[in-house]
Amino acid sequence: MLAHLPILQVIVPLLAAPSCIILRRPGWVWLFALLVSGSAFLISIALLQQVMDSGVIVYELGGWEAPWGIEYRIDKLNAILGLIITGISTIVLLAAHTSIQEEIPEDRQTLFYVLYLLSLAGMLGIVTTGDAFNVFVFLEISSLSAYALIALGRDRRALWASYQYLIMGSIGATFILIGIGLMYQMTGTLNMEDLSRRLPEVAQTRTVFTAFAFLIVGICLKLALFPLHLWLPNAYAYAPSIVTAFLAATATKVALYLLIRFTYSVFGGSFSFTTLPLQTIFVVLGLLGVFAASITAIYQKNVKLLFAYSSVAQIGYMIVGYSINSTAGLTATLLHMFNHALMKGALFLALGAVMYRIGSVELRDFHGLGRQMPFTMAAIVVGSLSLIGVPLTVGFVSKWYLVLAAIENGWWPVAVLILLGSLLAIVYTWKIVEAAYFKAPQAGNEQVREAPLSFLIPVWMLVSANIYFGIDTRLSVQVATAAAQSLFGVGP
Amino acid sequence: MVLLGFLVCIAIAIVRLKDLFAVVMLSGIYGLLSASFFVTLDAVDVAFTEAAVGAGIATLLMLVTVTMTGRYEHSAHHNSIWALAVVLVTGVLLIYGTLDMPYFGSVDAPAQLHVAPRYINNSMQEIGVPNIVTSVLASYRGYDTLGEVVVIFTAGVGVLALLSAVHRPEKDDGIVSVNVSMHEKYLILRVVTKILIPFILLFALYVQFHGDYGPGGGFQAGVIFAAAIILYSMLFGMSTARRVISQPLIQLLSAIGVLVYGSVGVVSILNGGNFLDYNLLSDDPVAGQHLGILLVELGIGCTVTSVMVIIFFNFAGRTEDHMRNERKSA
Amino acid sequence: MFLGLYNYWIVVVLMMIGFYIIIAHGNLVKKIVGLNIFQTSVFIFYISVSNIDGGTAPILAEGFNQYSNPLPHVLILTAIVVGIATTALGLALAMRIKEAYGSIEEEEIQQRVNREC
Amino acid sequence: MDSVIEFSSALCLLIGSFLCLSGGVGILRFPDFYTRMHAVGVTDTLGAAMILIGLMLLRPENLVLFKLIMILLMTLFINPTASHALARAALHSGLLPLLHRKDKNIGAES
Repeated sequence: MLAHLPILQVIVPLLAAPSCIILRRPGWVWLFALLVSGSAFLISIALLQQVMDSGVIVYELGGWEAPWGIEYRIDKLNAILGLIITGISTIVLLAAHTSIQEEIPEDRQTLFYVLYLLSLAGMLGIVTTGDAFNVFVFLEISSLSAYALIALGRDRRALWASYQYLIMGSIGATFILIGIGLMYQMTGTLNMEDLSRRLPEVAQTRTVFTAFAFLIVGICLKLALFPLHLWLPNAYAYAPSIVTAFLAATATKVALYLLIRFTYSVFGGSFSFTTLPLQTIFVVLGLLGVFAASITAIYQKNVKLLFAYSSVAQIGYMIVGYSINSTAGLTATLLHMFNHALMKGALFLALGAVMYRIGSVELRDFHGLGRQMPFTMAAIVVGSLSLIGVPLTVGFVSKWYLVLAAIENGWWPVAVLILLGSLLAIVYTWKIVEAAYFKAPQAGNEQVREAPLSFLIPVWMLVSANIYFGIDTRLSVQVATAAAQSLFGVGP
Repeated sequence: MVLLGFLVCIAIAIVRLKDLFAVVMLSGIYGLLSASFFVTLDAVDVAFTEAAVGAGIATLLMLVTVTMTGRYEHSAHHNSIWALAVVLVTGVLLIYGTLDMPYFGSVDAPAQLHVAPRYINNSMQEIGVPNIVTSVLASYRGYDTLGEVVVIFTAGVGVLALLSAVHRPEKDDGIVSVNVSMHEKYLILRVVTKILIPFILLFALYVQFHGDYGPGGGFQAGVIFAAAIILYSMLFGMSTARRVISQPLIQLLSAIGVLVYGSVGVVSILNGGNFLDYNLLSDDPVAGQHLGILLVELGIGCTVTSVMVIIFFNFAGRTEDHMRNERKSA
Repeated sequence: MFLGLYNYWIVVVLMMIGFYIIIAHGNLVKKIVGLNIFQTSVFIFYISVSNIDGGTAPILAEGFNQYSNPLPHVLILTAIVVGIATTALGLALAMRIKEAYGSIEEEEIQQRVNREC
Repeated sequence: MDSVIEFSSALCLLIGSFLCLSGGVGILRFPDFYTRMHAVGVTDTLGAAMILIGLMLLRPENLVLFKLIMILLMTLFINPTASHALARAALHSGLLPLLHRKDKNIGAES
C-alpha cells in the first residue's frame, strides 16, 4: 500500500466528497470529513518522510509511463505543500461543526462539507501532479468549489465577492490554459519533467516567451499578487469563517507553489530570470504590495477585511523572497508559506470564534472582548505578534531569513523596506488590541462569554504551533532548505 | 476560413448588442459555428461536445437566467479605454507569440512528432478501440477525465448550494388543472415531444455505447439524456417533472457516477496495479481495457446526466419562484 | 510567408473580443457570455494545433494513415466540460445577485456594496 | 443503372440546395416575421429532405442509410414543430402579422 500513497492522498478526499451526499446527515458528514482530512494528513506526513529519506517519488497513473500517461511526481517541495494543506484543513475542520451550525442553514451543511472536501482534493491534486494539463483540471476543481463556498457566506456581499472571484479566477485559468497550449505546441508534451527537457531547445522562440508570460500572469491572478489582488479581500471577508480560515491559509500558497514549480522546474531558473526582467518586476510588485496592502489594512473597520489585506501584504513578502532568486531567498519564501499558513489559520479561526459569539467582526464590536473572551483574544494577540515578526514566534523566523537573504544578495534597501513593512503591521494589529483591551464593551455585548472548547482547542493548537516552530526552528528550516536546494539542483 | 469570418462577425455583434436575449442566441450560434469549424479540422468528438454544450446547454441556462434577470443591458462601458488597452497589449503579445509557431497544418510540428504518434500507432494493440480520442480520454489520460467528472460534479453541488430552495410538493389537483390548461395551448408540441423523446433516449444510448467506434461517449450521451428530460419538463411543467424524477435520487446518482469511476481505479489498485490501470481488471489486458472504458464511460454518463438535470431544475425552479414573488409584490 | 499563420491570428482576434467583453461590460450575464467566447476561442486554438494537412479524424480505419493529433482533442473535451461548469456556477451567482440586489449591472451593485461598508 | 442513380441524386441535391437558398432569400426579402417564418419553415424542410434523399441515393451502406433515414424523420418532425412554436410565441408576445396590422390601421383611419 505504501507505494500508492501519492495517489491515495488525493483520491481519498476526492472520492469522500460524493460519498458525503450518500451519508446526508450533517453531523455524520462532519465526522467523516474530519476522518478523511485526518488520514490525508497522516499520508502527507508519511510522504514527507519518504521523500526526505529516499528522494523523488514517481507514480504512474493508469500504469502508462510518463509523457503518454499522467504521472504524480513528489519531491520535497510538494511534500511540504501537502503537509501544510492537509494539516490546516484538519485543524480547521475540528472547529467546523460548531461554526457551521451557526452560519449556514441546515439544508446546506452537507453540501458545505462536500464542497470543502472537493476544494481540499483539488489543491492536493495541483500540488502533487507532474502534468501541466492536470494542473488546470484540478485548479478548476478547487476554484469552483471555492467560489461556491464563498458564496455560502451570510452577508449578501459574499455573492458579489464570489462573482468577482469567479470572473478573475476564470480569466486566470484561461490564461494558464493558453500558456499550456503554447508550450504544448512547441514541445509536443504536457509532462513537466519532459517539458523541462524539451523546452531549452526552443527557448529562444517568441512563442515560448509568450507562453511563459501568459502562465505567469495567469498564476499571479490566482496568487492575488498586487495589483491583481482586488478579488481577494472581499472574498475572504464575507465568506463563512471556516472557509476563510481554510482558504486564507492554503489557496494562495498553492498558487505560489505553481509559480515556483513553473519557473524553476519547468522553464528552469536561468530562463525564467533572464528572458523577462522578472526579478525587478517581482521585487517592485512585492514591496508595493506590502506597503499598499498594509496601509489599506490600517483603515479597515472590519477585522476580517483587515486581516485579508494583511494576507495580500504577506504574499508580497513571499514574492520578494522568491524574486531574490537564491537558495536563501527561496528558503525564506517556503518558510514564510508554512508560517503564514499557521498564523492566518489561527487568526481567522479565532475570528470565527468571535463571529460565533457576537455575530460580527466589526472593529467596534471588539470593544472589551479582552476580558470577555480572554483565550480567544490572547490567541489573536499571539497571532498578531507573529504577523509582526516578534522573536519567539514563527513570523520572526521567516522575516529573519528573508532579511538575511536580501542582505546576502546585497539588497540593503529591500531589507530595510521589509523591516519598515513590519512596522505597519504593528499599527494595524494595535488597533485590534486597543479595541479589545482598552475600550469598554458595546451596549448589548456585555453578556458575551468565552468561545466553546471546540473552537479554543483548534485555535490554540495552531497558536502553540506558532510558538513551537518559532523556538525550535530546526525541523522547518531543514525541510525548507532541502526543498530550496533541490530546486536549484544543489545539495543532496 | 469562411466559418472563422462568421465567428468574428458574431463576436463583434455580441459586443455591440444590448439586447441580452439576442446576445444569448448569438452566443449559441457561435457555439454551433465553432462546432462546425471543429468538424472541418477533423475534431469530431470535440465538435459533438461543443454542439451539445455551447449551442445547447449553455444557451439554455443563459436563457433561463435572462428571463429572470431582465432582458436589456443598460450601463455604458464605463472603463472601456482601460479595457481596450489591456486587451490590445494581450492581443499584440499573442500575435507576437504566433510568429515563431509552426505553420497551420504542418506535418512536422513538434506536437505531431513527440507524444501523439504513440497514441496513433499503438493504441490499437494496447487498448483495442478504434476511436483514438476515446482511448486517450478514458485510458492514457483517464485521470484527467476523472478530474473532469469531478469538476462537473462540483458544479452541480455548487448550483445546489446556491439555488436550491425547498419546494413544497404541490397538490395533485393543482398540477392536473395546470396540465389541462396547458394541454390545449401546447397540444402540437406535446404530441411531437412524446413521439421524439424515446428516439432521443435511444440516440443517447447509442452515443453512450458507440463511443469506442465513433465520435461520442459518456459525456455527450449524458448531455443528450439530460436534454430529453429537460424537454419533457419544459413542456409538461416543472412540478410534473419533479414528481417523475425525485431530487434526492438524482443527487444520489450524480455522486454514484463519480464513485463508479473512482472505484474502477480502486479495484485496479486492489488487483495490484496502479490507480486506473485497466489492464488488471481482466486476465486479458485488452479485455480489461474494454471493461474499464465501458465502466468509466457509464460513470461519466451517469454524473453528467444527473448534474445537468440538477442544474436545470434549480435554475428553472428559482426563476419560477422569483416570477411568482414579483407577481405577488406587483 | 505568413499565410500559414492566418488561422491563429483570427483566433487571437476572437479571444481578444471575448476578453474585452469580460472586462469592459458591466452586465453580469454578458460577462459570462464573454467568458464563453474567450474560452471557445482558446479551444479553437488548441484544435488548430492538432490539425494536420491531409489528415483525417482520429478514428482508426482502413485506408488512412494520416490522423490529426488526438491529444488536444482530449484536452479540449475536458476543457469544454470545465467551461460549462464555470458558466453554470457563474449564472447561478448572477441569479442570486439579482435576487439580493435587484440588479445585475456591475455599477449599481458596486454602489450598493459601497453604501453598506 | 449507376449513372441513373447518380444523376437522380445530383438532381435531388440541386433541388434541395435551391430550396434552401430560396428560403434564405425569403428571410431577407419578406416584409414581416410571419412571412419570413413561412419562407424558411416550408422551404427548409423540403430542401433538407431533398438533400438527405440525394445523399441516401449516393451512400447505400446499411448503417449510414439508416442514420440518414433517422435524420430525415427527425427533420420532418422537428422543423414544422419548431416553426409552429416560434410563430405561436410571436403571436403570444403580441406581434401581429403585417396584413392584420394594415387592416387595423385602415380601420382606424376610416
